[in-house]
Amino acid sequence: MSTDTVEPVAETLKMTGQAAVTAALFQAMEEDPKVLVFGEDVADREGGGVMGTTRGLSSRFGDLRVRSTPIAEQSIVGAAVGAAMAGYKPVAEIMLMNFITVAMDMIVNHAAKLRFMSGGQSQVPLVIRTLTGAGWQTAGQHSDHYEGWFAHTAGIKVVAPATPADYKGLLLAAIQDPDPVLFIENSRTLFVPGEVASDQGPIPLGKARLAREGSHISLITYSGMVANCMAAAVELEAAGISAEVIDLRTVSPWDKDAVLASAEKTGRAIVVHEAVRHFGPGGEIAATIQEALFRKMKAPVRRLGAPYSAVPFAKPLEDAFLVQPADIAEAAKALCAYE
Amino acid sequence: MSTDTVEPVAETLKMTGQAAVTAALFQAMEEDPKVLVFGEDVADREGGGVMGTTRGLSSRFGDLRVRSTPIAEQSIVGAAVGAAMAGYKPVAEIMLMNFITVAMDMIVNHAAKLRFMSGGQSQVPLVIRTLTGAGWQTAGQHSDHYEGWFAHTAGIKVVAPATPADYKGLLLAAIQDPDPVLFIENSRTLFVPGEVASDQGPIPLGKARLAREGSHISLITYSGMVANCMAAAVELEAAGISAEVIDLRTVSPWDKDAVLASAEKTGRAIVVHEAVRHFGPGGEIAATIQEALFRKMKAPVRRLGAPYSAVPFAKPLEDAFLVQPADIAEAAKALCAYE
Amino acid sequence: MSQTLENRASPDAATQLDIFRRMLRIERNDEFTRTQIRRGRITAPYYSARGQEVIPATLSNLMTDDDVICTIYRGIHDMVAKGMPLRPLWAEICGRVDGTCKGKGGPMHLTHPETGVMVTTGIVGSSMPIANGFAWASLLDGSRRVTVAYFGDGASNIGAFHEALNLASVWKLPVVFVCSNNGFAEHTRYENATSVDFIAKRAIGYGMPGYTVDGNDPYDMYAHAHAAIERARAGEGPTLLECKTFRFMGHVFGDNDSYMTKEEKEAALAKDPLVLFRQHLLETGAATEAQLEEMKATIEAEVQDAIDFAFESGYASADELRRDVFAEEIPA
Amino acid sequence: MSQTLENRASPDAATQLDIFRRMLRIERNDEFTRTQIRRGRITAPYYSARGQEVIPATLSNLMTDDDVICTIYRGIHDMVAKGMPLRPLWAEICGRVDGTCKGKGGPMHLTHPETGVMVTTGIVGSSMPIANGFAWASLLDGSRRVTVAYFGDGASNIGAFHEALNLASVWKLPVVFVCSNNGFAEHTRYENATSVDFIAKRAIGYGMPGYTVDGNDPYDMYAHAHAAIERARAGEGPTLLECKTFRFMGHVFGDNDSYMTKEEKEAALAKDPLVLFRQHLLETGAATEAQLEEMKATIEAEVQDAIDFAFESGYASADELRRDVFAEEIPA
Ligand SMILES: Cc1ncc(C[n+]2csc(CCOP(=O)(O)OP(=O)(O)O)c2C)c(N)n1
Ligand SMILES: Cc1ncc(C[n+]2csc(CCOP(=O)(O)OP(=O)(O)O)c2C)c(N)n1
Ligand SMILES: [Mg+2]
Ligand SMILES: [Mg+2]
Repeated sequence: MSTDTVEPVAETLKMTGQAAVTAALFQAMEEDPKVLVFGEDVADREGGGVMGTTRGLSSRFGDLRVRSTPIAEQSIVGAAVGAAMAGYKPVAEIMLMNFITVAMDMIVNHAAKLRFMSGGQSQVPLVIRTLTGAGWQTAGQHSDHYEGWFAHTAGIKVVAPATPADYKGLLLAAIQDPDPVLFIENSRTLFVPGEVASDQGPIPLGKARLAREGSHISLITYSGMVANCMAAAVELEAAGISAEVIDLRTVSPWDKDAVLASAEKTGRAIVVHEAVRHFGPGGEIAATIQEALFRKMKAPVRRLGAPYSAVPFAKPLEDAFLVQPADIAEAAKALCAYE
Repeated sequence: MSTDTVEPVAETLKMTGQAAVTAALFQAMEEDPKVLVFGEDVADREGGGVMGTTRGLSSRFGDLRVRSTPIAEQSIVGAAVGAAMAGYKPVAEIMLMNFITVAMDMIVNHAAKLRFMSGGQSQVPLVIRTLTGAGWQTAGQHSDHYEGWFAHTAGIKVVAPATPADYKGLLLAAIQDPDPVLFIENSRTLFVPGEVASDQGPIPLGKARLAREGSHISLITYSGMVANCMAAAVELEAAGISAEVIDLRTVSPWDKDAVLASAEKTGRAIVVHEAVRHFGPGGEIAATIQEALFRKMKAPVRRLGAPYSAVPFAKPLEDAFLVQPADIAEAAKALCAYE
Repeated sequence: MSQTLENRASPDAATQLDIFRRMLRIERNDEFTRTQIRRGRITAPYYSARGQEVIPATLSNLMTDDDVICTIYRGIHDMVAKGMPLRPLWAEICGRVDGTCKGKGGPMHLTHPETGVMVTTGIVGSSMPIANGFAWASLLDGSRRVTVAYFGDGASNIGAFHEALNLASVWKLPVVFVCSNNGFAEHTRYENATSVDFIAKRAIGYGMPGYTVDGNDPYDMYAHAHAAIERARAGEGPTLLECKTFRFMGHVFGDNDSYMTKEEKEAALAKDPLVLFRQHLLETGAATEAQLEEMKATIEAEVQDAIDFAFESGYASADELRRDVFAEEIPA
Repeated sequence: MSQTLENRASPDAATQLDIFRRMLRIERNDEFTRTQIRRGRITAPYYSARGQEVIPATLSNLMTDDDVICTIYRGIHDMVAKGMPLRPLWAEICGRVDGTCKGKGGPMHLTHPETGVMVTTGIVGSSMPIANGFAWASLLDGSRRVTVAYFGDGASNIGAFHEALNLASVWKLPVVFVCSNNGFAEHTRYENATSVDFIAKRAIGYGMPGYTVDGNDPYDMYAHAHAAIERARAGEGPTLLECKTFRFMGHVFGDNDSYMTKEEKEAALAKDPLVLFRQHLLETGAATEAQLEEMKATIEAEVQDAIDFAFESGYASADELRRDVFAEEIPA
């Protein structure tokens, strides 16, 4: 686990996660002519993406390397698989994570398996960028966190950054990676500004970030929930509880060493994610901690995630759906008071 | 948790899981004119299914209630969603679980969510029957156990029987259920004969089955791995270890009461499934046990599942991919010797 | 273009007035919605269908409450045309407990079975496979219920379109596939995403009738909608209607239109179907100015009442997250 | 039918002989495979393509090793035609470590980049979207490489077909979509699943040329394959070829054929393309009986050698489950 990468060395720039993604795409396309960017509306003719994240790329790198597509996610990922096997490094955008449901065959049966099924003859170094997260009142079909499905799928890595520096560094690493990577942008963090080193390079996949050091309890999290854990940590500090926050950055493969070291140090752990708790990715992490640190933990490992429901529309319901800092603080206090 | 339902009361018939599924479909269609059966090749004109599981239904109940479809899984599940909302009880067949990847949108964004998103105005009482499991050398795209994805999806139940009686009883219950149910048939158990009561009726969803009573360790499992756990239990008995085998029957919602009672009794637990271990459904169960029975367990909760890879083709590799009775026995012995 | 309709039904004066009233309700409702958004009283994304009123207004005139529609995120005009009462509609848009869906679905997922609004989906293309299921149910019921699946030009490029049209044709389902071809999918121009000059031509590949219709002309729409619905009711199978139209407000509220030319937008606005049809009604004497003004006032009052109702309604409690997931409530 | 080809290229004698040799290799290999299965030496499901030899034999004559194919579970004939060496092919079918894929993929997932066999998929329809990616890469490379996507008639009803053909047309990709229409999808007869009389008609909906071809006639196949491949090489875009044929052995080894009539099967068998083309070569003097017998003996020896090689090869160790998941080995 590295410590927070945004040390105020040399020059830093203030930018949003979105700007960091754009910067990473520019840099990757500049450095490697094999990098391609495509998806719905991504070219400048179409405004450089509905959110503008890919703005400028097609003007700079041409219409053949940066292409808008029809609305056809299966065809988008399929073309990425073929181009990747032919030696390119496609970065395909699936506008929102829920739309990935129409492209699952291409991701799961093909992108993730072709290296293995071909006995190593094929490689599929593609990146799928997608956006998700509750908070914008886009309701049941535009906000789901399905990273757990892909973490459970052998052959594809799952990356979910929380800070602008990580958006840039992890995307650069994902593009360089020789294997398929799902890169998840979160709606509540993507537009939050933060410091990014002007020369921010790739940040290794599979390494967690120590977002905050603490001694009483470990909050293990990623993506949009890093902010909620950090807020909870502030609240806990006021109550005399020192919370450590581990930002996994990569959901799969996850940084077991960092998590276990932190949990062993504090003796208490909560895994926090936005995804539904029931059979969610937190299960793997909690189950691993208890197994590795049996009798070393001072309290059971807790998991916080969304309730077992679709994402609701009404703002108060959406707020209740999301794990809030107060929920985390409450759970942490209960664990610290355990027995 | 009920005890094993196949008590040798009254009359019992010897039949395979497949015959039990056929019998359940006949019975359900006979009892309720709203029940429909459809999918690729299911009608008698097409031989009543590639495996013959639906043979006879269209001749008996007519071509409008029992229909073969084009190869178009999205359209199959879509039609099931619409018909279910219009008051029918469609039982759609997706030939193999890997093909579900092309119908994920219909299942996840629609079938599972429409009741919720409509505020309870809609209901979607459909059943999706599908078959999967390694062992037939059908390799990477025909054998995956993805039940974990659906267990993690709010709004759909996941049923995975292991015995002929359960194939019949759980399918009858799934068809009667007012909500969507994914019904998973396993390639290694479907053709194994067993006793089924001649009047076998519905078996409640969400209730586990005590497949074998034991006192030293709990093996918590479902679907094809029940047989492997039973075989391990025999091996363990010879080593003086009394293993209890809990067949979950329903993966989601799972029978937490039964599992916790068993784990508390034995103080040791292994969760065993065919699905890949990494971020697999076992995480939820193991994490829950450690949380609920913290300091009551005599050893950490273990999870056994497939390694992090696609299903391989070659027989020796396929065997190594599957959790074998010897693997279970070995893990159980290690837990019983823990500390 | 692909096919030309032989027997063209024509709307009589009363029908014309009914179609216009539906159009006006859509347009007034849309205007009031955008005002509420501008005032910050609604925060969810809004996909205006301003300019596309004729399509659902005409189709809905030919449907009863029993007939079913499956529509999309840009679908409030379809619901208003179909007769969904405005109070629960507005309450839902505002996320309130008195909304059709208790505020759980919101504007992208309105449902109102009483008026046949069965599915509103936010996933491009997904209205069509589900519509087939309702249509199959009609065959099973022996009813003459017709199902309309609404979708956009962009949706005609996704797999669900293909699978649904093929199945509907093979099974001769009573469904009408209504493509509102507004020339754009989000920011992508029709021809940059679609490989055929007329979407209606794709019907050839499914052995079903397909027509390219002027979706802004109530006469052309009426003739084709009538033929398609009658065909479905008669058990003769599905039809694909490609209805050419234009989105006046772009993709989503706040759209900056950078991807289209000023000229094409102005040309479209100059042919506002609402203005043209109003003029036509007055010119042909089908309605008087006073009558139409009164109609407008009545509709505005109805919309305002719905808004007031919505904002007076409260929010559902968090317990609702445990309800309607399954028929049985999830334990706390 | 939809379209008629204008300029029909015709195979010369040498080309005819090359096509026949490819057909014979497919046929002999298939026969030997079925024998091995009958003897219990191969246990995996086998999807024979007996009867469909002409299609890949002709196309492969027109392709180089650089050209790419994406094929399906019923695809061994496509690989043999393309020139995949038989030793690693057989070793893979037998799951051995010397197989193209070390036994990890098996007969449904053979890959052999040296001969351009890039993807073999077991998922109906999925060869097509991936083929587009290879074709896009050709445009990016500035190469003249052509990609052929093989699929069946049943696959023409799934969403992937639609999305892939639309994208290929919009992007003018150098790809040939080759539909082997053998009249059945598993046990389902063409017309019970497909809403159009000729799949080639669907090309109209994608603004691309589409031809219905006699897939058992090397002349008709050659003319159309030539046109489609030349069109792709010239950067003019994709073509859809619907090649009418018949599966002599049913869907999968052991198929009981209950879903077809004895007459139709016998009629098809009576027109075995291998027999007919052999006769034609002899009648036209393109080859002599002795020449063809020698060809057969050579091929049989080659197949037998491959079988012997395969069964002498060992199995990969279980460690292979940790390799090729990612570029980097998964730690034990
Ligand atoms: C499967 C899927 N992909 C992408 C989107 C994002 N999206 C929402 S609307 C839209 C454009 C649809 O265009 P069209 O079908 O023409 O309908 P219109 O919005 O013009 O009415 C897109 C791409 C989505 N909702 N679903
Ligand atoms: C998505 C998907 N659905 C179902 C299947 C099962 N299946 C395998 S082959 C086949 C029939 C395909 O028919 P066709 O495309 O005509 O090819 P053929 O087998 O006749 O060569 C089916 C339904 C599958 N492999 N993938
Ligand atoms: Mg549009
Ligand atoms: Mg076929």
